[in-house]
Amino acid sequence: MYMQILQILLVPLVFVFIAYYVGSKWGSKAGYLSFASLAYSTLLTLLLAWQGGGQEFYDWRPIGLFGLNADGLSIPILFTIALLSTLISLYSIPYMTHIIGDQKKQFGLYYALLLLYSVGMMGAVLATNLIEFYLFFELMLIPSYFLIARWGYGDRDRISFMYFMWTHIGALAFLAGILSVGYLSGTFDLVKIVTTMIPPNLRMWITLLMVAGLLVKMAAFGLHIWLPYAHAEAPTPVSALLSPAMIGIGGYAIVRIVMTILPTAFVEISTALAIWAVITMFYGGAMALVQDDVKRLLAYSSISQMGYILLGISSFQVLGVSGSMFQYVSHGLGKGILFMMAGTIIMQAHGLRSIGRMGGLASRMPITTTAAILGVLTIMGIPPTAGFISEFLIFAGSFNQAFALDSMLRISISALAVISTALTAGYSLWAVKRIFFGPLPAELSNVTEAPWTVTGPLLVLGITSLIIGIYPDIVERLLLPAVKLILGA
Amino acid sequence: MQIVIPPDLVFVLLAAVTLIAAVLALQAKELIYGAIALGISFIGIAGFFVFLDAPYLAMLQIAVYVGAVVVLILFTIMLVRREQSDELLDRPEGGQGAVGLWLAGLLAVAIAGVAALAGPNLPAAPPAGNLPVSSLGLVLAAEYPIPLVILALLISAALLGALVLAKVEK
Amino acid sequence: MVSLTSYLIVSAALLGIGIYGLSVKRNAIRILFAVEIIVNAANLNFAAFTRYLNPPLVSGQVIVFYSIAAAAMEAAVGLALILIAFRLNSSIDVRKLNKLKG
Amino acid sequence: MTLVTAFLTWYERKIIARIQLRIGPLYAGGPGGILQPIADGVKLIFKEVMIPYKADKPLFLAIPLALVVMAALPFAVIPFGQNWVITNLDVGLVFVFAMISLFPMMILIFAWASNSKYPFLGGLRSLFQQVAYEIPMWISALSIVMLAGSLSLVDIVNAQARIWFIIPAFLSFIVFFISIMAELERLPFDLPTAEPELVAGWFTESSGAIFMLQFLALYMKMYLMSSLVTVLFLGGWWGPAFLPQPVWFMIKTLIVATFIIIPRAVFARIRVDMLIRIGWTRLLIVALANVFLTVLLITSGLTTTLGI
Repeated sequence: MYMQILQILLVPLVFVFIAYYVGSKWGSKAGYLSFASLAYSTLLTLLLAWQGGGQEFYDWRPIGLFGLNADGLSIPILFTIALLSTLISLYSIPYMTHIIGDQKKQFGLYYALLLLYSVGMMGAVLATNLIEFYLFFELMLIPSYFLIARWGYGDRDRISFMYFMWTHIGALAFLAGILSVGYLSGTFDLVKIVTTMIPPNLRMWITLLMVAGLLVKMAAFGLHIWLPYAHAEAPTPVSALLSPAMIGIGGYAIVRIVMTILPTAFVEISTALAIWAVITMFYGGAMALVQDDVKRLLAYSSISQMGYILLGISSFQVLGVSGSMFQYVSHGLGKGILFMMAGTIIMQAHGLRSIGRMGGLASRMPITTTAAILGVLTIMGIPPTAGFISEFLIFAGSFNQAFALDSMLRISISALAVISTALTAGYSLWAVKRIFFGPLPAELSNVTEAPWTVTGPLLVLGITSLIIGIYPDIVERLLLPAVKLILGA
Repeated sequence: MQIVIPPDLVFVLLAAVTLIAAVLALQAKELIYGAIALGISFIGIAGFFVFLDAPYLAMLQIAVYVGAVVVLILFTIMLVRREQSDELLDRPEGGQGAVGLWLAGLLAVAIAGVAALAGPNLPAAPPAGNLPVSSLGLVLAAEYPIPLVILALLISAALLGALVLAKVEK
Repeated sequence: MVSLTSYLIVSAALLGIGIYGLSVKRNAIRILFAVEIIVNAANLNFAAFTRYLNPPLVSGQVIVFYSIAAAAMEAAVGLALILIAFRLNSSIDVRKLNKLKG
Repeated sequence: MTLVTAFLTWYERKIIARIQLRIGPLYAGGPGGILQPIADGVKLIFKEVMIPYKADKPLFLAIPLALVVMAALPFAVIPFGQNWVITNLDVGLVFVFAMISLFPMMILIFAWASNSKYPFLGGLRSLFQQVAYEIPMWISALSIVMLAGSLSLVDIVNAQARIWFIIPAFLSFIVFFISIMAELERLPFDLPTAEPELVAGWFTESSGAIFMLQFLALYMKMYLMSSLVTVLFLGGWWGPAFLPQPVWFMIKTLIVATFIIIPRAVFARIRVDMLIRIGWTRLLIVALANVFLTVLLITSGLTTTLGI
């Protein structure tokens, strides 16, 4: 197909303008347009996966080549983002009607930003050029800032500004790393950069700059301050893209960029990263346990899940790294379900967010409950959902590396990481119990099940998680060769 | 005249019996009928084992599941029979019924879907040749002796545990 | 001939029935039924796979053998627990087994 | 099969009458009382079937039939002669045991279904007893399987062409015999149907055709057990060639049946606790010891000299 990979980005980009125009005229109908364009991208991604990937390069004179690389590593990530944004544009139709009301003009703006945001994320995943990557990285930051600032909850101006500043400073650190790499090696094309071009005494500094920038995006412990606020106060469809899709791109970029061009320096900091990962896991899990706001709970849970991804990456080993990328997929599916579930409750129960005041909702919204249970199982890593495979791979990789290095420290880190899954199970199961079971409070007695535009996406995500969990080979077949290539194993 | 029964028909019948009995086991109003249906479902599984060239497993299935597990269950049911509100007890609470149905349905559909997807890659017919019964014993003794011992210990432990649990304090 | 897929589908259906029972029923004995059904679904899968994919080896049958033995113990211990719960609580409704709750 | 059963009831009456010097059964009905079982059958078929109040009707009617089927099925794998077997199953012995293990369940369900106190108590006793004695039975049969190296009944009999297994596995024979006495609920182990305590045990409430079916099933089971003993210990169809193989088999089975019947006239019933204790603490241990003995026998090479 002609310019197949470019179409994945270009079609939604064209629809940005169409959706803006249509939305201003006919309001929420623009959601179906956005859905259609993103669904087209999703189908193209599936087609790519079927073909086993591909690459396209376009001339981009002063900087190098504008390449789009859909290999085994990027296709699963790309698919997750595409699927999530497709479903979320459908989900936004009732949800944004609930927020916006009947001011038709705003729908156009909302969908234009949403499409732009998705294009930014997908582009960042496909990028082959450092500058190209940075541009897409910024492209996903700016629309999301406006989305939060415009339609968020609570103290949205302050929170969106905080979100913008934190991630932007991270991005700047990353930019500094990129520019030094480009200056030292004379090119920004990933394939052309070789470690030897960079002087040994600078390698560590560049690695630290880049990893720090990406860790802000991933909200590792200490750099996570923005995340609970941003995720909790963003409009829920945006949270459902922020949390499962966007922050994980930090992890993806570590594998794609840092590990590819600076492997030796990365190995040196990997033990520190592993410790950091475990701290993040415990911190996120413990904080999630005590939250009462359902969206804040999910936000802290995301922090903890990013710890898993970081742990897998820091194992620097085929199983662990591919497990991390798998975890991106399964976390995307699971957390996507859970954020959409939270949004459904907020929508159907008129803004109710406190878990303490919920209960017994299973009798009112059975489909949402089913999807939520599947989501929770995915997050906890219980077979037969996708989460089991990814967490298993991460831990297997981590332990393998620990035994290969014969390092007591690493073994204990891995063991601690396994223990921290108990926290995950604790907060997620407890939350499900408090939200969906037990007695139904009187003020919730007239809550009803959400329309199909909400339940449909939930079920699609749940089934995808189940299918990948039962038949992980469809993802692993793509991931393993690509990860092996990067690690040179 | 010899009547040749197509294996597919037998399979479909067995599957129908097994599945319907399994549903009945959970849905029958009287717990005793549920236990009997469970026994029938187990016998259906034993039929599948015969089909799969595992006659020893089939017999074991009948002897252990039907002959022991179902008997134990019946026995327990009879001991706790004072509770007559069986139907009331089994009416699902709130929306649990719907959630359970959705969950189970999704799971089954997903697995069956994957099985059907992978269908072309899976063999349509079993490879020729029989699996002799003695091969089970050989594999058991030659390759898995330690699990066998552990299993024996586990059984003893479970037996003692059950005894201690069920003992009436005097 | 019957294909492996049909066995897998039967087993998936059994698993679904079991999961349904597990998530819906409140009677402890019924829950035990559901567990047994799920175990049987797994056994069926093992036996089918070992027959279709790996004919000279019967490792799958060995696993089913262990599983059946374990199921007997599980039933014995489970029923003993149910009995003791009934004796202490005079109910086998799992909802009412909350005496440990502070 | 029905004929065999009828014959067995007649045979039992005769033996017991001889032993206890009872006048009635010795002289009643036709030549030697041979018509008595037929008269019994006709009477029972035409009698009204009484279904107790609030009994579980479908189960009450279905279980007796199922009992007969369960008792009849194992005969498919019992070899009456070299080629006199319906199917030579690879796992014949396990099949027989599996079918036997279904009995307590059926009896318990029937006892429950008749919704009456005595049958229920009888059914529970039957359950205890049969489950307790099943285990020594399986384990004592294990040594036979070890000696023959097969689970197929035909192979087991073939392995006894030169020497009957009762000689190398005498301990096993004793355990097995006591166990099947208990399994069959014959005296002195007939607690589930003890008349002075439980009226008629678990078939108190059955009448007419139902009773007949149960009776049929029980006697078929007795015949089954006798033939099982013959197959496992007494060399099955083997015997001097002047009689055809099935006849030898019948003769041996009848002798075993005689020994199963005689205790009814001789012994008193034992207590429940004694029964359970014998099963779990004595027989089980003896059976296990016997397994080790057999292992010794095989590893010492004694069995090869005996020609097994």
